[in-house]
Amino acid sequence: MRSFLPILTVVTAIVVFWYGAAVWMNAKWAQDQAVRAGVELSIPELVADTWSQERPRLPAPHQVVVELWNTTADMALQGRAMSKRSLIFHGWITLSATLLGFVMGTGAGILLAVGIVYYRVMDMSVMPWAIASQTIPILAIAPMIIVVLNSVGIQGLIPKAIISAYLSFFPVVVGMVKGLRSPSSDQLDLLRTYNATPNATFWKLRLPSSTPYLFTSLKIGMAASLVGAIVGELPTGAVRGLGARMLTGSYYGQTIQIWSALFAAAILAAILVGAIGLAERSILKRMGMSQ
Amino acid sequence: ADDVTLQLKWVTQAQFAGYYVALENGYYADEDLNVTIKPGGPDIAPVQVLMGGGADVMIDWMPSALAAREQGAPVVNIAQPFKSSGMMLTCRKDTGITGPADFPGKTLGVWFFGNEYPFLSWMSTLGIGTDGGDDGVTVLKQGFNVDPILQGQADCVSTMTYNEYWQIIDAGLTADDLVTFKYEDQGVATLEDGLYVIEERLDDPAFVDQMTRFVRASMKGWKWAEENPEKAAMIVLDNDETGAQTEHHQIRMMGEIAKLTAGSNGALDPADYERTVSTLMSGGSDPVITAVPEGAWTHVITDAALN
Amino acid sequence: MRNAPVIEAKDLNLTFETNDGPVHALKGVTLTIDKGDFVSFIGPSGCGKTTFLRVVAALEHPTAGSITVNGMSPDDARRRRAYGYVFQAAGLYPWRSIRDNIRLPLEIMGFPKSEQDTQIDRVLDLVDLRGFGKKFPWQLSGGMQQRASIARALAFDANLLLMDEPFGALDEIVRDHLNEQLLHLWGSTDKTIGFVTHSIPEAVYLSTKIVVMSPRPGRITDVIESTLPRERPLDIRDTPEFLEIAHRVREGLRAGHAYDDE
Amino acid sequence: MRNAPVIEAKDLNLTFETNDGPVHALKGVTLTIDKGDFVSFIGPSGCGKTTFLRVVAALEHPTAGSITVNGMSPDDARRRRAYGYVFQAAGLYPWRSIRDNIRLPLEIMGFPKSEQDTQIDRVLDLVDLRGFGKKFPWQLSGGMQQRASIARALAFDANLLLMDEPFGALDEIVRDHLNEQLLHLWGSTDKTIGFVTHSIPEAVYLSTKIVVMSPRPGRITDVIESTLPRERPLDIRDTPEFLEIAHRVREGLRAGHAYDDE
Amino acid sequence: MTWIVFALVSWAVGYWANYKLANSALRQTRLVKLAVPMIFGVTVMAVWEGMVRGLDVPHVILPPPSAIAERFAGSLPVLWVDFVQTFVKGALSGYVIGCGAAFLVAVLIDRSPFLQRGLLPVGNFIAALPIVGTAPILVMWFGFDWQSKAAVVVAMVFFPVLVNTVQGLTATDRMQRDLMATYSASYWQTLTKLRLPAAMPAVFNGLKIATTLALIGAIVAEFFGSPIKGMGFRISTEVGKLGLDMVWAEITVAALAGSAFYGAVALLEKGVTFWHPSQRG
Ligand SMILES: Nc1ncnc2c1ncn2[C@@H]1O[C@H](COP(=O)(O)OP(=O)(O)OP(=O)(O)O)[C@@H](O)[C@H]1O
Ligand SMILES: Nc1ncnc2c1ncn2[C@@H]1O[C@H](COP(=O)(O)OP(=O)(O)OP(=O)(O)O)[C@@H](O)[C@H]1O
Ligand SMILES: Cc1ncc(C[n+]2csc(CCO)c2C)c(N)n1
Ligand SMILES: [Mg+2]
Ligand SMILES: [Mg+2]
Repeated sequence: MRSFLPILTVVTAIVVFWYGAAVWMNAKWAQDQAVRAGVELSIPELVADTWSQERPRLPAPHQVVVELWNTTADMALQGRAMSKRSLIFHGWITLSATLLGFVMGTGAGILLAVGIVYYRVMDMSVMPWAIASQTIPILAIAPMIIVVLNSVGIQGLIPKAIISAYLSFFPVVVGMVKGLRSPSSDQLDLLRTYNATPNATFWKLRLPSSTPYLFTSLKIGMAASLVGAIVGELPTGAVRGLGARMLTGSYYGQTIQIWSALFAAAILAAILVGAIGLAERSILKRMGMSQ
Repeated sequence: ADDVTLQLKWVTQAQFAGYYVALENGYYADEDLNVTIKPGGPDIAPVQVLMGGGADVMIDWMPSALAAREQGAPVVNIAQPFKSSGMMLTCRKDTGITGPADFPGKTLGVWFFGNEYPFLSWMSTLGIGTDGGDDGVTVLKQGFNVDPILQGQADCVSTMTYNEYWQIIDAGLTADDLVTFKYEDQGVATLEDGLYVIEERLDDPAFVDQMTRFVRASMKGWKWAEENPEKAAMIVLDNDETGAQTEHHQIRMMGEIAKLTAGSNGALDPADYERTVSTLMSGGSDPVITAVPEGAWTHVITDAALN
Repeated sequence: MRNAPVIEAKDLNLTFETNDGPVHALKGVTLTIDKGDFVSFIGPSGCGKTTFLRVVAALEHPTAGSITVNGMSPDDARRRRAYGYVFQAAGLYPWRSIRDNIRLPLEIMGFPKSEQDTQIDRVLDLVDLRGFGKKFPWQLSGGMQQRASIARALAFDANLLLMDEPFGALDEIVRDHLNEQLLHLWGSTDKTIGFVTHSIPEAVYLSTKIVVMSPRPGRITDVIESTLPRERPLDIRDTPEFLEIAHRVREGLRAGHAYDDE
Repeated sequence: MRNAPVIEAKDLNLTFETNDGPVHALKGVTLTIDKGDFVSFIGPSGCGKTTFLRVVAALEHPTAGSITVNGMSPDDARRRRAYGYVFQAAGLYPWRSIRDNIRLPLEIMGFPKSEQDTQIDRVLDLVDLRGFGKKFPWQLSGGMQQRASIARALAFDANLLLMDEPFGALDEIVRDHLNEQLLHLWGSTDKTIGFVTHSIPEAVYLSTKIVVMSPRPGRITDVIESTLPRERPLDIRDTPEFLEIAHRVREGLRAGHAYDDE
Repeated sequence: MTWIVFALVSWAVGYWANYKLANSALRQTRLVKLAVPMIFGVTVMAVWEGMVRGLDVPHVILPPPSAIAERFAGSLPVLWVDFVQTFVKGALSGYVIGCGAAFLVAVLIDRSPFLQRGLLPVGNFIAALPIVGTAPILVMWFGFDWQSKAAVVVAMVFFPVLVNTVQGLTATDRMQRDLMATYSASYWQTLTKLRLPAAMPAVFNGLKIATTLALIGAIVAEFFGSPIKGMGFRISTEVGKLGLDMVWAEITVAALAGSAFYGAVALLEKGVTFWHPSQRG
């Protein structure tokens, strides 16, 4: 709560700056139009025009908010939350791929991290390639993934989820390797004096002490999953989902639509990451790890 | 019923009205077909989907289909509902462009992804280089919208008569502000939306039969769409899952599309094919196809379907 | 039973290979510890006290020489869970309550649940921590944490207790108090204890045998048998006998000390 | 010059507001420290020793009462760089070599480069670390690090030295050695020293004045003026006079000590 | 069939070799540390080659590594031009600007806890904006050439570096700060002598994350409009022509350049934060 005022200030500053930028960026078009129509624009007219264009270079904040409202809450009020024009519908499509991809990605990431920590061969051979894998532009191989999976009869949610998993596994691997290696040699020695099995060492020491790292990785992984799901939506024909909204918005120069889909995605990400944050707080508290 | 999957070249819009009409009006069902239409988009190479087994038949432009054929993807044209090309270059008048002679020194937006070939052969017939400089043109890989011309980043952009051109108009420029160069008029037109399948599948009589029925129903859909542009546009809208299309734009698009399908009964006109091939082979230093293709089209399906 | 050797080290050597060349942590260490002994190890930093304890616990392996624990190899002894080890830092797991920290070895060694609880209650009493079982480590002061870690090592009732500067971080008064408690425990159970400390009075007060070590390479320079009785009130520390032993230890220490680097 | 008060605290109170309610770290502390005094603070953990030193150093501010350092407010004194402070842990910056760690205060106070180097050489000698200047902190043992941190506090030659358990982490022999060195430094320079320790012998050996504190709330329970001469060989610790003072300190400590929480 | 057997055998041999190496006495040597990932990579290639050939996967779906290598070798001039356009002009300049700006902003807002508390959540929110959506907007704003690619990269790397730097600037402990207070050090002295050095491990964390983001950002942005060169341009046009071998050749360049970039920053990190426990091994 004590962050409320600062955030409000920053948001206000951004909004003010944004309105100004909208005037600056859209003025040329407004003036061109005026010249073509042979009229002279006064300053207030110019400002009003720049804040209400149909295809602005930069939509004014209220235009985005109105669009967001019209495509979410307003539709929900009319009982059309799941209509194709509703961002709730598209958000839900993206969300389902995100969640599935997140589960697959973090699952794979954790397994890989366990492998790296427990098997020296994996430690030495996999890490450089995991880094290299993240330098591959996902947008380039996403269509191939879709096509290849298609040829073995997998389509729909799964290919999107796989792309989203591809983006989310890496931060989880990095974080969890760090986490699983975080026990000090003292803590490990303690278990050796009990002659504990590797299994017991994992469950009673490595896993619990990696929990803070796990949550940090989960948060990054969740955000990455969302980006992955959106990218995955493009080559499936970009028919539904927030990614599709952005792309079709882009085909038709509907900047307001792009921006509202962008914000919807960011809000979704904030909610998902926030949910993990809540889980983190309560679990770490129960584990006695947050003061 | 037999399952048939059709891969489109672009997103759901009136450009593909015939197929959606055939689906909604039950023409496919009448032919005992269970048709799925997969929309395309800028990241989708229909040929890849076809080769990967994700579709039975695709809509593609002949330049990219022939290029794919040379790359080892044996696709065959089985029908050609589009008679004429809708591609053109649209320029702002205030750039001073009145004819192709004014292009040197200008910046032109071009679609790539297999759509650049007609443009490149046009430039090579004009003798204009495409590497920038004062006597060449600077080429931009244009995105999926018409922003570059609106924002003044390009002097000309590629447009389709049925779509992007109207987006420029909708954005506030008027026809008087613009100069257009239709590829048809420039003698470099290539065949657009045709139906293609994988060659070896045509050895299977059952598949040939399916395609025959498919083409027959599709052409019926096209004729209905030409006669009922507004209703056809509404059918397209109903099938648009993105919820991004507008009625006004789709009705207008349907009207323009009808001009392109007019004159085709679905069968490929070999003369159009020859013209396309020669345009592509003259593509300057880097021709799209290096050898005259063999067996890139067949009349087997249309002969059976249209009798 | 008395006087059967619990630890028997002969000519033990241990060299660590490091980037700067080999470090001789132990050199020719020969030592016998009998059942019921309370043996303190004292010596300047880096002389190999911890290393010796770790060799006994099979956490390190000697590069030469032989050592037996209860007549078997340290590894076998570890497998039989022959000893409890108290580290210099309390090293409690922060995500476990005090009870659950003490439960940890019992879980791993597969004690039945009901016995776990009786043992935990027993050792909590022993270290005066009854009522703090549900707390988490960071809710306790340093001294209390240290006592919990001792309780953890006592929970499974090993006959050999290895303690590496367990009271290093405590103030003198608390330290006195825990020293008394430890002596009491030792007196009432017949355990063998190996104890590392930096404090001369502590070593003299607690031990039946004081091992003085010197560094580079880590050697035993003196082994002092205490003449004090097993029963030791706190003020035994003011007796001349005590001061005499303390003096001998200090002399031994000073002899082995090099100031250039400690 | 002798006997001009360097620190004069009157009825000092300091209360920390915490989530669990207020903590009275200092209550009614009145104390005068004269120029050239060596004052030790001893008391159980949490009694406010560190807090008092921090108040002197203007790192905390009292909630009531008054305090002057060299006749001015602690903040002004800090601005005049009146004192050197040695923390309980060495707290060297790991990215700086030992030389550069010692150079840190000199850089900040704007000493010319050449003088920086002479000062560094001087204090490196003083703490026996000549030859280790180019090493990084983690390449040194704990004791050496602690000596480096003392050197850092001595480098700019402040007249008041505040030391918070500087030798807590060291073994007894090294500690003795550093105690001797510190006494020597103090004897030869006329510095005033405030010194926190947990060790009774250390306090008695070093100080002209021993302040015994007790916790909850942090009060001064006893101030013992040492009758020992300023010149103190190490074996002064075996004299009856020494033991007598030590005994008095121990009694004072025990009185203020509560076992339920230490 | 023989190709599939080849794939399986390669896999078995590669695994066996690595297993032996990783558990051998030589495992700490630099040579083995390099060899193990190499063998892993070669094994992956062999399995890929064998599977693609054995299962008759059409080249327009997945070309075998041999075809990619051939194409790579035959297209070096084009690959170089693309590399310069995308990596040097787009990614690198964006990386430098974005990281530099983030660092400066972090230092500037560091003085105001108020700004930090407000800016960080908002910054995290903005960082969650999916780049795919911002790329077309930035192309519209900054034009088709590398400037818009650099802008996308700036947008991508800014917040990770900002957040890490701000966090890093708080990474000092109380005693370290108190020490500065006892010297009555000024704000800038404390900043340059204590807080910035202490922040470096966290800053490099951000810088390393930013390397992979930078390359991806520059390539992806080219999908939304570009001059007729660049890695993203080539990838998207070649997909249209089904030149999959060229696509993979570009992906190889991306992976090589990205890994090298990452490696270079990691090396720099080693030099700057040599004192940090994680670097001391
Ligand atoms: N794992 C290791 N690798 C290399 N050298 C080591 C290792 N462990 C200990 N040493 C070195 O062996 C010597 C003995 O170390 P040890 O920890 O046994 O000393 P100690 O007597 O316990 O000292 P302290 O009183 O400081 O705890 C030291 O010089 C130390 O630096
Ligand atoms: N910043 C703070 N906020 C709240 N309470 C504090 C703070 N600093 C110290 N205290 C409390 O004030 C009391 C005195 O602390 P102080 O550190 O002065 O003790 P000390 O005598 O130095 O103890 P030790 O011997 O353990 O170092 C303690 O109860 C401590 O918990
Ligand atoms: C990446 C890409 N860019 C442009 C086109 C050209 N194009 C062909 S059909 C069509 C729809 C017209 O409304 C468009 C734009 C394409 N196929 N793919
Ligand atoms: Mg030790
Ligand atoms: Mg203290």
